[in-house]
Amino acid sequence: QTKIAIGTPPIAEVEAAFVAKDEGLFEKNGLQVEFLPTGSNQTLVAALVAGSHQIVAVSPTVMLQAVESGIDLVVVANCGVTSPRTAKNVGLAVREGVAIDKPEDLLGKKIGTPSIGGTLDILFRQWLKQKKVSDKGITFIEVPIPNTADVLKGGTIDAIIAGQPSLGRAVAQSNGKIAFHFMSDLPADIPYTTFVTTREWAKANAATIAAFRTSFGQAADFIGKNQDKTREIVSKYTRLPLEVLSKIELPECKPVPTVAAIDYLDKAMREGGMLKSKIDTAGLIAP
Amino acid sequence: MIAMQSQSTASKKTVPDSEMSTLEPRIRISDVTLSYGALQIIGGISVDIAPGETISVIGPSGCGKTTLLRMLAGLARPTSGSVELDGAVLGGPDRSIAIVFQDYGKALLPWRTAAGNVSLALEARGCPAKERPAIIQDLLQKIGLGRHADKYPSEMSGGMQQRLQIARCLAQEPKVLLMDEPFGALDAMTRQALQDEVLGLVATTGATMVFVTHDLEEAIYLGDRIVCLQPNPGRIGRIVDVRLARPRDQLLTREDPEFLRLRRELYDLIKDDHQ
Amino acid sequence: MIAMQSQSTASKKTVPDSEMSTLEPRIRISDVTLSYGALQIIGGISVDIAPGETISVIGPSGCGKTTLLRMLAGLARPTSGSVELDGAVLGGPDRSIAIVFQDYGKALLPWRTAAGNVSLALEARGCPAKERPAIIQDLLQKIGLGRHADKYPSEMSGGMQQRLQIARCLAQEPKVLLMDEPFGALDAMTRQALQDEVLGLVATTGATMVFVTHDLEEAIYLGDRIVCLQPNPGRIGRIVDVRLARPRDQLLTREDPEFLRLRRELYDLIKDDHQ
Amino acid sequence: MTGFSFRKFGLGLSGLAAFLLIWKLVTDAKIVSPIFLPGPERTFTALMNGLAGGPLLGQTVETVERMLLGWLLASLVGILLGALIGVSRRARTYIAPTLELLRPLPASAMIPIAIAFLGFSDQMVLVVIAFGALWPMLLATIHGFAAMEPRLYEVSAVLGLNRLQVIWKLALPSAMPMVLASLRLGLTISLILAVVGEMLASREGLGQSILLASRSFRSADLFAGIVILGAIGLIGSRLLSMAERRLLRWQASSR
Amino acid sequence: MTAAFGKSWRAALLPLGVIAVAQITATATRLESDSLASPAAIVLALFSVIADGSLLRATFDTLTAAFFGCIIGVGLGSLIGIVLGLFRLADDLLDLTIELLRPVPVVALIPVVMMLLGFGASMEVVIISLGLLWPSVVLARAAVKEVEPRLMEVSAVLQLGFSARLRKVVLPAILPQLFMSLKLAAGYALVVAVTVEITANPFGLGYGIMMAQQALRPAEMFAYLVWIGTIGWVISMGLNAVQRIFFPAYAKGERQ
Ligand SMILES: Nc1ncnc2c1ncn2[C@@H]1O[C@H](COP(=O)(O)OP(=O)(O)OP(=O)(O)O)[C@@H](O)[C@H]1O
Ligand SMILES: Nc1ncnc2c1ncn2[C@@H]1O[C@H](COP(=O)(O)OP(=O)(O)OP(=O)(O)O)[C@@H](O)[C@H]1O
Ligand SMILES: [Mg+2]
Ligand SMILES: [Mg+2]
Repeated sequence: QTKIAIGTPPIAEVEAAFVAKDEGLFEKNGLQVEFLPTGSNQTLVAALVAGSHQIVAVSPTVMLQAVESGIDLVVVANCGVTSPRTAKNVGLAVREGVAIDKPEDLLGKKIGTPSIGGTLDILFRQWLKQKKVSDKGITFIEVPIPNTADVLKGGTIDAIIAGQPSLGRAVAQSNGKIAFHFMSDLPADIPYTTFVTTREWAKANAATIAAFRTSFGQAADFIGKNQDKTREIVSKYTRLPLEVLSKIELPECKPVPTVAAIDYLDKAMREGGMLKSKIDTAGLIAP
Repeated sequence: MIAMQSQSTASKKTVPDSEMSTLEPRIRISDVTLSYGALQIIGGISVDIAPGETISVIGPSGCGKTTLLRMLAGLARPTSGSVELDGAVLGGPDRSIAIVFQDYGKALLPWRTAAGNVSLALEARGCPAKERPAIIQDLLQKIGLGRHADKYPSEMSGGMQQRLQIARCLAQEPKVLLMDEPFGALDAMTRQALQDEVLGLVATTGATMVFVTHDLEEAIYLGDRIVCLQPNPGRIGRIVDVRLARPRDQLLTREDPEFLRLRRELYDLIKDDHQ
Repeated sequence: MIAMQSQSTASKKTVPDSEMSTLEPRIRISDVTLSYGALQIIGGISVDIAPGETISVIGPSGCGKTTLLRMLAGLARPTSGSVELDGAVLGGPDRSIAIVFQDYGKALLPWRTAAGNVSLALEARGCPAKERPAIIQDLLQKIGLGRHADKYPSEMSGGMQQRLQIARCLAQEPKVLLMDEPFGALDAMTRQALQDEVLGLVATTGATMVFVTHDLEEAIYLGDRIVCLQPNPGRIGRIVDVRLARPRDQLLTREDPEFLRLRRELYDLIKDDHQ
Repeated sequence: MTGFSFRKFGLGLSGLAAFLLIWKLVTDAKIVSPIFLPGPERTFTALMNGLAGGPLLGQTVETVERMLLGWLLASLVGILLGALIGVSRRARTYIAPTLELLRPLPASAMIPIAIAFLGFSDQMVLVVIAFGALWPMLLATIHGFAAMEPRLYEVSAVLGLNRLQVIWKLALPSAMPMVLASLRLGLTISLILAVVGEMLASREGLGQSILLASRSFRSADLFAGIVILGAIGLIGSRLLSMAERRLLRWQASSR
Repeated sequence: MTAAFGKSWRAALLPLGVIAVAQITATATRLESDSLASPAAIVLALFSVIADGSLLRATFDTLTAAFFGCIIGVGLGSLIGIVLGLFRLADDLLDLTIELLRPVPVVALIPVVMMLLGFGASMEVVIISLGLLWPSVVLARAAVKEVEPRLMEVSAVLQLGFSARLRKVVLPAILPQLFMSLKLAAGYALVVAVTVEITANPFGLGYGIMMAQQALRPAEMFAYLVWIGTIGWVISMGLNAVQRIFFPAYAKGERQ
């Protein structure tokens, strides 16, 4: 049995890790996993470098920035990815009294985003680009997820990018509507979060990584077959109420990382000025 | 615990003897005691003080002079008995009663200059800002600090601080002036000058004064009566009448045979107490 | 700015006149001045003080007595000139120099009892813990606080606090004892008792003493010489030799014609200064 | 009274130089990965870039403004409440316990609540700053009142000063050294909370710049921001010292 | 005892009033929010987290970290402050650097400390003590400079060594202020601990808040907040009691 510590944010997008842990899949593959859901992406990377964790789940955009600044990270596995099935989970909520019907209407508006530079944020900007709307003309304001509904209702912003269940609540409380399900227009299989480790550790622990991937593969199968059970597990680890979870689609789980997805984000961030120097995206996936 | 109620009257020129006994006392101290826990500090003191009278208080160190004065100022509550001011029981401090504290260093506001410290009393009684500078300068002049109005207490000598405190009390324009060894830190000449200054002020304003001192000559020179306290617990040993004419004079009064007789009497008294 | 170097010698019995001039002075004050900013407080003072000698310092309030004493204690640095102790320039405070501060209330540790305050000096000179209680009790007894060892300063009268500070200084076993109006808050009897106590201690330990007072009789009774300061800026007006036999006696010495003559002389001196 | 001494200035600079040297030695020894802890040179370069063409200057102005407003609010409320509690027994029984209950609430955790009530507004950040920076001033004022020389309370009683006069003329000046020290603390806390507030409520300013730098692992930029924070704090504290020297003149002369 | 009890209802008046108003508003507006909750819901949530044991564990973790952080931070800070207050040279030398370092938000240093120590109690303790260090320095330095100059002169005349001067004169004289500093620090330690836990460290009360927030359980988040307030209050009451027991002289002087 190999002991490893994993850090993740407490969100449904890392469901595979929860399931693998809860269903004993890690044990079955010879891994003894200590599991810590943790707040912010940055501290997770720091914990990884400090060695108190071996694998952490971060937003792929954060990973790319870390790599750019010289932290040698590699992707171990993915989990939640974009997919047409879950496209309705995410959208742009507009409050009552604000007229946003076409993408051009967004110009000059104040829009809330859960995390500037996060995956959702980058993807939304990609969508704007597809619609030929410059994101320079829009003011983005970061709004923590729990405040989504209150802030939209309060009127300091015009619209907000949100996922369920906040999305529904925001629409209901502000008597607004969902203007765009923009995810439908974006490519599938882009990971919301990705499990990474340091290259050094990956080299020394190829077997452990293999075992981890196997567990995730099994977990993805399990999720595909047992949505209700998965909801229970996710609820247990994230402490999101089961009633809330049962109203939404669980994220699509595709554990195998792809260079294509990384390239897509790399390009998007480069265009947005969030990345500057060259990154060897092909080498970013642990062998 | 001998409590002697003095029936004798002060021989002040302004108040003839005959009138005195009929007059309401300004301060009536009736069988006052004070204890800290089990320790009795003051044991049964009774004195009446007439308006305009000056009482000197003497007694050995630690006998309770300061404590008595604090009760007269309303700063300490008697354990039993009462202090009355103009017939009403004194419930607490009163602006018409001024007290010069023995520890002058602590009683001044260190962040105010000499002028500012005097000003405090004027502000307290609501004196208009425009009139203050003149009054302050006048008072400081009187106590010999005219040139030091802008000094902070930390920049003044002990005697200067002591005088400053006196000036503040005078600014209060009190009916009753309680002084706790106010000239203790002063040289003989300054002291004599201030004695006359205070006597003059008391005479013109008609204030009643209780004056604690350990200087026998000072006690005689200033007082109409002298209260001699005995220690453990503090109580009145004797009340001595001072039958010296007023206004008094530093040279003539001190050479008066009565003055010398009184000095001898008091000296013997406290020497006996001390043994 | 007259700086008078006294060539006269103290008439102390233990140190014959002839020897005095050859002896190294314990304290040499050479042309010392002190200014605060532009204000000159002390203007050129020079005095030599022999070992075992007692100097009384008198002068009007605010003339610089305390300031002079603070320089002798190493607590204030002269602006020019120097203070030497046993031939070495005094750079700062020294444990062999004890000072009794004028503002006694501030110089005591409020969180220590009387015994604890005396103990501080013993602790400072590394006296073993076992020996301390006896020494403390002895000292407190001497100054008349034997029964108040467990009182905190806030529970003591002004005179008691003053005496407590003296006890702490004595506990220091100093070579030089600087006293700033140490008996200012004491009644005549206690004062006389303590005068003799201090004189006895100085005689047995051979300590040198500089004693600031505003009581002329006290200055004469204690001193071998009396330094009379004049104000603005503080400087020596006169140095008066006290040719009175030792040991002195409260009754006999004070009746000595020389005592009375000195008193008259000093009185005239300060009266002239005051005018 | 010029308030400037070359000795002090020189000593201060040498202290700072020693600190920079230690910083450099630590980073050169690579005890902490340079990705998270940049050396002084890299920080300086980032600082210069940010100030010359970058947004640092504007952000600094924003943050300073926020800090000052919040600090003023906190000082006012803290000193007034402290004075109230210091003199009024009724305030002590009715209000003080509630304040004790509020004191340990982390200002950062209050931000989401403040957002719920006030939205993403500058007022919200101000309230959070005031809430967090209030306590030193409050405690110092209460303490200053309590520790005032008892003799002075007697003086005020004898002079018949009313309660307002006691506060204004005796207690506050006597508490002044403590209050001034706490004003300094309060200023620092205000600055820190302005930054945290900007981070959590995404207002324009140094906080956001630091947050974004830290998110994208641009540690040199992050430290450049921190250096500016230090400079702001230093300037604020120097100004306060000057005020202190004026206000505490009476004290300076006694030592 | 009964007197204290008799008074405590008055202390409770203000908070109770606020709670009542909050409950009424919540009921009237039929509050539904991901970030606010009604008092009744908060109480229920509080009971549930107490019942499942998570609250007590978290409390223990947070308090341990806050305690050690507080001891180290205040101890070290006060010591530095005293040295600076006593020695002009040290003060002049370090003043500039300290004033520059003081405003650095500890939150910004979390990643750096994380690099060294990873997640865990020691990281949190270090950050808490860093957070408390500067305030303690400032307060202790101010307190030392306020010590009655006459007492410093007494210790100079007695030529007390540094440690004797510290133990016998300076410390007793500044104890009331140090205690105030400790009171301030104890509250602040809790604040920093919770902040560290919210942003980074995966345990303790702050982590509970963070999880409750992320999990859209505002009632539970408020329950944690209320609990933190209560703990802080208890600590502060405890410190007051300690003050009354150990320094009755000060308490007496203070009550005048
Ligand atoms: N708070 C207190 N607790 C206990 N005893 C006290 C307290 N205050 C004063 N005493 C005691 O009361 C007695 C009288 O004190 P008081 O200050 O009145 O003396 P005094 O006559 O003014 O002496 P002095 O001439 O030395 O100033 C002293 O023995 C003193 O120890
Ligand atoms: N820190 C200071 N700044 C300015 N002036 C000062 C300072 N300290 C003392 N002085 C001035 O120095 C002069 C002498 O003061 P000092 O205390 O030595 O007088 P003194 O002779 O002891 O008087 P007293 O008998 O009243 O105690 C006074 O005029 C005082 O105002
Ligand atoms: Mg007295
Ligand atoms: Mg003096």
